[in-house]
Amino acid sequence: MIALDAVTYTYPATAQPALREVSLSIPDGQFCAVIGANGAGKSTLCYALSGFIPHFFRGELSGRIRIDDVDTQAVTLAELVQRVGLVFQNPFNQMSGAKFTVREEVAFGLENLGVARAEMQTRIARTLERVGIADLADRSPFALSGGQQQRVAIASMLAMDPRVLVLDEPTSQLDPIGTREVFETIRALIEERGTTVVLAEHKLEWIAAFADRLVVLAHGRIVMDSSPRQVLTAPELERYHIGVPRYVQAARAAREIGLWPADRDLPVTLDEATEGFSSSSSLSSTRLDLRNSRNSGN
Amino acid sequence: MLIYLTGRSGRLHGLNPITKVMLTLVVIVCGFVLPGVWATWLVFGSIVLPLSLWGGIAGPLLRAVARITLPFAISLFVIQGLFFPGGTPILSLGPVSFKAEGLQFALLFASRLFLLSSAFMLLLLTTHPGLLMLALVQRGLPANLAYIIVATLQIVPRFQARAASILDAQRARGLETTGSLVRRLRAIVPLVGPLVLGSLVDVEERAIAIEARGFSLRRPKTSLIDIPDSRAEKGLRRGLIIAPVALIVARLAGWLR
Amino acid sequence: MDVRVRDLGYVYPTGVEALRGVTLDMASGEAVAIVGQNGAGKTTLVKHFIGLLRPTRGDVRIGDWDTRTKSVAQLAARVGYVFQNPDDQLFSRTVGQEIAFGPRNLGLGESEVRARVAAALETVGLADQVDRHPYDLMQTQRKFVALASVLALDTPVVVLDEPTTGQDAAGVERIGSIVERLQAQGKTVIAISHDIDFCAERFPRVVVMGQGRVLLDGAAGDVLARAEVLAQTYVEPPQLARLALRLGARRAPRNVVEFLQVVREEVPFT
Amino acid sequence: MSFADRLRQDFSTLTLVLIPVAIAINIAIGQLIVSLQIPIYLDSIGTVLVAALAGPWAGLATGALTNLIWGLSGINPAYTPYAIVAAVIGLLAGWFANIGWFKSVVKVAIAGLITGVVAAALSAPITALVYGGVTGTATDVIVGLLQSAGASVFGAAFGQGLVSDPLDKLATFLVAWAIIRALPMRTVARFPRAQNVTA
Repeated sequence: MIALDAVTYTYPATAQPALREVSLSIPDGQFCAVIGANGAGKSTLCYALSGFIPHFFRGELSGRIRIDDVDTQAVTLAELVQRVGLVFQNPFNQMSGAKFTVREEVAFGLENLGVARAEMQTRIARTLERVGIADLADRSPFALSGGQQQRVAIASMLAMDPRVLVLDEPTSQLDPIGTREVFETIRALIEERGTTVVLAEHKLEWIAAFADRLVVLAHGRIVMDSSPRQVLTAPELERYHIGVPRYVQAARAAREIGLWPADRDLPVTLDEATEGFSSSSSLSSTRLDLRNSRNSGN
Repeated sequence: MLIYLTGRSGRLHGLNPITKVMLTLVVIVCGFVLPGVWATWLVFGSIVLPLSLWGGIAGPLLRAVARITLPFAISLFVIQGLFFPGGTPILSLGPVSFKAEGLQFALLFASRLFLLSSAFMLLLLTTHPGLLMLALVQRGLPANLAYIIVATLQIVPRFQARAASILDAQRARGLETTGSLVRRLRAIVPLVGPLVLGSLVDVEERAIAIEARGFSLRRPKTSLIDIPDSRAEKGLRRGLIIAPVALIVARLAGWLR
Repeated sequence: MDVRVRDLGYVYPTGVEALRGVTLDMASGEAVAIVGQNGAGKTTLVKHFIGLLRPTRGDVRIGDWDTRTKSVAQLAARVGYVFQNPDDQLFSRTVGQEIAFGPRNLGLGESEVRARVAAALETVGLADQVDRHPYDLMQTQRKFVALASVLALDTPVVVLDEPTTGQDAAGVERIGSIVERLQAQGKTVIAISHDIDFCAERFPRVVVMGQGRVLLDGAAGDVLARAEVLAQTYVEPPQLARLALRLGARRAPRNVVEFLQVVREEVPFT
Repeated sequence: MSFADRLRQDFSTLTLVLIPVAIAINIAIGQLIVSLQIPIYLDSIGTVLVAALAGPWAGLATGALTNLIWGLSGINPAYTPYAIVAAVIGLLAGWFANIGWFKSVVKVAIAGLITGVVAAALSAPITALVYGGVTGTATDVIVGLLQSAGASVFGAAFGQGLVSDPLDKLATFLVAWAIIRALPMRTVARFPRAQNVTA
């Protein structure tokens, strides 16, 4: 359970707050995505949730941030890391530099926590398996691709067994394969362990397919907070410069000319779009195509 | 940036790093305490060379040692051979002459350098630095110090890779990096600048990354890797302490001249 | 300016054969997107355009110049290359100085340099940041500084390596309009990108590379419909194309307007 | 503030991440200068940077570890015996920063010259005892000249150091100072002794 209560935060030596009156409550096991233009406060929110604000960045914080009823300002950063894991954009900068193999890299956090060796070995094996990089265990973390490194970063956090995982644009520097790897890892994680996930992202297509909830930030404020479907199909989305999913754009334009049923919800995923467009089609051959191609894509 | 050689069989790799550190220190102490050129070569021939053969690294070791000591040796023989204070001339070259004492002095120091670097190389070529640091931490070296050393060893190759991308990026903006000295000097700032600035700015994010992994938790750390240490090795190390101590005592007492 | 690549082969000193006979012609006023998985040879190919790599076999011509006979600094007057990571080039204390670096290297006069800096900053929307420290900007803004520093060279050929990485919708939109503007000015614009939606929407021509070869080359609408070939190099058709293809279309629409057209023409409705 | 607290503050996580970068800068620029055949070392820029940003003790650690790493990495183990000199350079640079000498270019230059003289004095016995008075570089000619003029091995080594070290440390301090000026304020402000380098 994460609870932000009227959080306003200003970085040192800046005039404008980066977060303004942000109140947000995320129940256990929810996958909450955060979108917003660059500079809207996504990273700041991620740092606030993981305790780096105010502990590392200092600056001025008002309001309260609680993780499972622990006030993040009342405990040290070191205590918080056992509750909240943080993954961010740059895969390279997340490698500790203290280790020579992926296995040891994942162990780094566990060693700091003082986990016993046998327990460590079990956790590492399990985590590497879950994230799908068991075959990389003996490679150098620095010899991997960005997508692989990002999964090592995620594994390093998961091994520490946090109840909350915060990810700040983890796929922005990755290619489509790397992006898919990261999203599938997150999905598996939520299904298997009920981890609470907060994800800042630009890739609307993926958010639509995976997230439970979508929060929109603009100028440090929460301006929308609802299901991905409701947010992504809302007319006011355009105001916040985060783009509109292509399927929504296409269906909206199609509705104008009668190609999309007026009473049908706008689609946010490929499947919904396919279904909607083919429902207004008369040819059964199209439906047949649809059934055949159903298993490809997402 | 690792000169550690893997894939070479040989029991030397499997020894506890502390044993090898002590071995290196013993060799160095012996080389400097024992008088005369003969002693340094005796120590090399009786300890370093056999061990490097046993460890299967004699070739790389000799190459590395030659690379390190050659510039010094040349300087020593030329400078000290020619300009050593006083001494007996044995070969005249115009206004200057090689002197016997100078050449002896040069030979002694060149030999010591050779021994010193070969002892270091014996350790470095057969000991993974990660394991070495871990072993030292387990014997009381502050973990933060070990972190700094290991992190440095990983950053230097990354620096080299980034330097190559920076070189490409600046040349693509019309920077000339070859030609006259002035031109090359002018290229230093655009080439070194992004490397230094970028890596210093990155420090913040990298600090966040290790903090998020509990780096500054103040509790006893554990270790994934277990370093084997046999009873025999423990005994060997005790023996290794005795040798240099005995030598130093002997030297101070004036038994060795 | 025309870029002509003839049977280009390149083997890295490590022995990796990155290009296995690439032939391509790109003309003035053309905007070409190069797509393909990592390691397909995209970056290796475009590095030849500015002489950072020299052909193992075949040749590359930029206008009437054979790249083998020109230095990188000379080629920089004809080819502007925007690298993926802006931090590989930033070293100045202000955005303005950073952008002036390239034009000064070309030996331009101070007033001309100032004019070019101002114009480039205007184009990327950072005119009000000219005196800021580049590192006080966000990484996505630094990417625009790097882009501006190359635009200021005013080269007839512009190469963009992953220009949209990390950008938000507004940033992607701006880069797209810069591409179209450069194209309208008669420049040859070549981009490498994993952002396939961006490629479809902004680049009339798409080249698909895989394992050092050109797998497909042609109009975006035709190339991006070939899902089975794209899959060989781990590229998915753009979102609207995927939808259209599922609905039975044979062409890949590049944007919403084309999508509606394709649906009306190729998918029968009541 | 107690000395232990001061140390804890100086050696923040940020400093611990900074030091490896600084050592890498020392090594990278040191190697570059060697390859360009320029007759100075410039291999302690990172040390001076750390000393100015994180205090004399962090500077001391950076200097000492740099020379250790030269050896551990196998790039140039011959530098390792000079670890003491490198440590003192870091210490002195930190002290000069503490008394406010990193706020004007003139004082930075003087601090560099003084540090250079100290470095020469400390290097000489090591050069004499470990390396027989030579450094394996072009400046060894000076050693030869001084010895032929009657200087001892130690005296000649010191003389050689006096010719190269003050100039080298002057350049080193100035480059480090220029780097700090070139850093964004936001980054500088994060370090424990930021007030030593900001007006």
